[in-house]
Amino acid sequence: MKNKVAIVSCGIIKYEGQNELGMWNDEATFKVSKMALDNVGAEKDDLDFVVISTMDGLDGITISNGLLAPAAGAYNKSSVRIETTGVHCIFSAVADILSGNSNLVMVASSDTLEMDFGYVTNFNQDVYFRGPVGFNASQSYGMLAMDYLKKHNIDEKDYARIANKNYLAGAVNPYAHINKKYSTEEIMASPYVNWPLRSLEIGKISNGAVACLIASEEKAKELTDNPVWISGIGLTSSQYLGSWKELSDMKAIKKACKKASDMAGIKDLKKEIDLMEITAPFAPFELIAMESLGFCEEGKAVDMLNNGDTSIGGTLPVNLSGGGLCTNAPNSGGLFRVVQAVKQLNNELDGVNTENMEKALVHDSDMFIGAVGGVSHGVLMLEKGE
Amino acid sequence: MSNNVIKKEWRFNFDFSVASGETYGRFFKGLNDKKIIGNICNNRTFYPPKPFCDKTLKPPDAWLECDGAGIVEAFTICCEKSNGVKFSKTDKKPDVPYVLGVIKIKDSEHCIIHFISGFETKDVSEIADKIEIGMKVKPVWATKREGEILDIEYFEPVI
Amino acid sequence: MDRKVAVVGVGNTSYTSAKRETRERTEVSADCIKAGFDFVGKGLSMDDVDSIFYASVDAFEGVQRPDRSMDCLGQSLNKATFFVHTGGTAGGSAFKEAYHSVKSGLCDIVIALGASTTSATVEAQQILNSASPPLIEKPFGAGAIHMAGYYLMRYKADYNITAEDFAMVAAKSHKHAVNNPYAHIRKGFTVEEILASPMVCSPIHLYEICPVSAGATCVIMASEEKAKELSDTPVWIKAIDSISNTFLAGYRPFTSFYKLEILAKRVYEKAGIKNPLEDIDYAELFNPFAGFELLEYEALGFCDKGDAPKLVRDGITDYGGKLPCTLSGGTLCTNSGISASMSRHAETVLQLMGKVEGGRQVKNAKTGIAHSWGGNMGQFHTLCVLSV
Amino acid sequence: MQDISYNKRFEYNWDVPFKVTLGESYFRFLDGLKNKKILGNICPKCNGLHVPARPFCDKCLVEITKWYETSGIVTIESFSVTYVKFLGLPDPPHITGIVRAENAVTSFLHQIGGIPYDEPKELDEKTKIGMKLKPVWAEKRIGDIQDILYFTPVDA
Repeated sequence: MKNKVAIVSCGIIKYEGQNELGMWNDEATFKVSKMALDNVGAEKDDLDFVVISTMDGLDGITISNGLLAPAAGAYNKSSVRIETTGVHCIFSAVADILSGNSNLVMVASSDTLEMDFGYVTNFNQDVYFRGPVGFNASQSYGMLAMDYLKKHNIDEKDYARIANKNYLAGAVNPYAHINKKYSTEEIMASPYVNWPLRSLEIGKISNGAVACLIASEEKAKELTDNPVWISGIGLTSSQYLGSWKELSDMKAIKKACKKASDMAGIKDLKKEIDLMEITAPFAPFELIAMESLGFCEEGKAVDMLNNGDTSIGGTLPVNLSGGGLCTNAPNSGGLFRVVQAVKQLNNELDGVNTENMEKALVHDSDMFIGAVGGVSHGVLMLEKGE
Repeated sequence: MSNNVIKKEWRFNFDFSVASGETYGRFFKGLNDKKIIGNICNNRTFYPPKPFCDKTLKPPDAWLECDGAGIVEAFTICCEKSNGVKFSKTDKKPDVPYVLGVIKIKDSEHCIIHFISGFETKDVSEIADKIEIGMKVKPVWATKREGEILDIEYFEPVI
Repeated sequence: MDRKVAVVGVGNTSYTSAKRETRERTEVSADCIKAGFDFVGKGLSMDDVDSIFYASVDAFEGVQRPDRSMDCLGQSLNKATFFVHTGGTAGGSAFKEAYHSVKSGLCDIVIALGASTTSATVEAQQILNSASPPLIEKPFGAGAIHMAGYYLMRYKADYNITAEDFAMVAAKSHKHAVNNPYAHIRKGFTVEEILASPMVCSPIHLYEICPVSAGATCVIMASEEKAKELSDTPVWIKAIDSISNTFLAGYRPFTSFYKLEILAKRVYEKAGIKNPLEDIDYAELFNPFAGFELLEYEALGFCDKGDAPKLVRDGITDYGGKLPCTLSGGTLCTNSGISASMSRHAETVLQLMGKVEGGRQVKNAKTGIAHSWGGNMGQFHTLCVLSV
Repeated sequence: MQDISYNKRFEYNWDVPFKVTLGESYFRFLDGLKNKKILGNICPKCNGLHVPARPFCDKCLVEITKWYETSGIVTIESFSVTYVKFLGLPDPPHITGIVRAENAVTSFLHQIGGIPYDEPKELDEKTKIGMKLKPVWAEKRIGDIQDILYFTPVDA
């Protein structure tokens, strides 16, 4: 999909801890939506469609898009709320534009509440088998971390190193929630939460807001001279009940990446992709995801980490934003990663040079509410405009 | 955060009543009688039983029953109490740290997630060493059973 | 590029009350999709489907993200599954998302499923009250019935609408539901019985309020090329859009569905409809509360403000009339939540396909519309134009 | 067909708190209620007076910063009398209404009370659209929409 639909502008505010923004979802969504419009001199009435990424169970409101949609400019306009991943929301915007129904679409999301996240992710589980044993997202992370550790006999220190690598990147990202350079030793010293994962290896819940303006080819050229083109989208789901192999083999990520690569005409991922933003609410998942996306052999992601390939200044920077460890926003995490990738492609990171980076891969997933069973994945390919 | 702000709180509070259908209904009745019911669906075996084949959407073909012995395929050791939805009247979750295991019962093509106990130690790293992927486990039945998944108190290693 | 898209299949499960439902939640959706595949035939199966658009409301199903723990939505084949949730309009929104995923060329065959949403409900108003804006409106305990009351009390006062007017439009739906095998309440209540039923929230009587049902409805859509292979009665989607209002009571005049008026103008223009009463042969309108159908006639331009009861009295919107409306019995007789907003589209499709049972088939209907309403105080509407 | 003799019902509930910090516009509106004032704010673009106060104007998508103290008198836009008890909702009969502050472009939901009746049915006759109401303030006010207990007819 060459130069048909582009991200022309973004709005984002500094992410904080739970209930620390000092704003409700409507105020935060309004702030970032207005920012995205103002950046390209667009007005509310230029909008044709508004897509909201949020979940009732995370907003404490049934039909919570009612609170966010008008804040993103939906009054008197068409709007929808997709409760899967941020990339599913971008798909909805792209489909609306390619159908000839819209020229300018606002995609927005925000997290502003404090809640008991164990309870909230438990009521995502079924009520017969997994709900009653108290199964929640954090426990599902522990299972995947255990599986990867045992399968490729990875040293627990490698998990601390991947976490450290993300903290170092998050420390220089003004938008990330956590800006503290935790050392590998501090991480190893933090208590186990769900063995083998330690508390500093699992992302705290972050609050913040983010918006993207997506435009048709013609509208994009009118609004900006550095559009970021959406060249490929791949969306998949995975089954809830299954064998452990089916629940842990990340086949859905492989397929989503293949769909997005084929649409973007990417032949060799390792050569063509310059940077990546991957969902990783627990740091080791970055290793698992890199292998499932096809950037290295099974169990070899640790070598790329230890060679510094995926760190700041590396050959293939991954999660320069600090990843899900430094910013783990339930509703807006996906769009946060998209906006970070757009900023990196436009070389807008202070202190980090991403000048000749042309192509970015963004992976989003709804695994923040549970990583074992029923997980959806979305892969988005972005290209800097000429 | 400016000081002209105000902190507020509200609750999400709903009552639910859901039907189990025949397939799950048979499974939970089986638990009440200390039996693990399974079924064959599109010639694949499932414990717990599958209500329909997710590929053909056709109903299951035959019922199965076994004593619930199985093997551990994965696990994590939970060091924080899981404050989840109250499904049964009393809180039947074990004390922290406890093992939450992924168990494959007999030749089932599905796994089940349940507690694994029976390790004399409460030290997390020691427990981690005692659990082998593929080790055999069997269910330990609660004395008072109500036809729910927690009628199995936990799985214990078969020595 | 004007890629055409058609509905080729409709899947309905049997409907009952949420309290008497004995099927497990995922079994209902599996039956629904299977009914859709059987309707199309030609060996259509999940392998051929590109995406599934599941529409529901989490809190009603008793599990958050109900699509995740439901393996009948193509998950074992890693299909793209969307959970579209805009409240009462989720069925309309999912229909639109499915349509645009095909019209854009990104998909060829898709399913839009309106879930049996309310089957886990003990008290629907308790859950509906959680759609009321916290802190500002929620403390006053308004559920959907109360919100409908604000509209109908104002409409009644502004245009001297009588209790009989409301009861007559309710009786029309109850009459037709008797002949609809997929309806839940098929009692055929008369105007007298409706007026005698207790008042719940003024001015609404018990038999003017939808039941809490259980059952699901889905539609299967395909690109023009695939539709011609799969169906000899494809129903083409001419236009569909939605409109949004404020979250709080805001600017609402409460005497009309004034946002639906704006939406209708936009959608009619896209679909080439000049005079609704002449150009539209059939309409399925969202009537969880009988009086809504009157507000919808006026917002959709079938008549002037306040004249809707006359259309009912003169039989214009009844079977055999100039513009038959909601001959399925509508949401008033069957409301398992989001399947209700999906089945407005499914019923119009069946009318245009000529496949309506129970003596309710409208003769040579060419153009039909489907409407859905939802959100706090009716924050959203969707409107769709279909034709053969 | 299913053998429904095996069907079993599972009963459970959700009960989880959500905490939020509301920004300046909500703070000043709710703080106003604590001081027995009903404040609104005026959109700089469409000049619409919003009561309750809003952080931004939904119509114009611009921030609202100009404040305005209303008289506290509201008129009934619409109302409904509830005659039935719903689980988790207030006991009947109770009147909830849509009320509008003087020269405001928005209205808001609140409780209407203090109307004498023998039979609940009378409430539907005695309450009229267009009626003028005044707020009845709670003794202890904490900056909450329920600092107004209910609105009651001006001449009551």
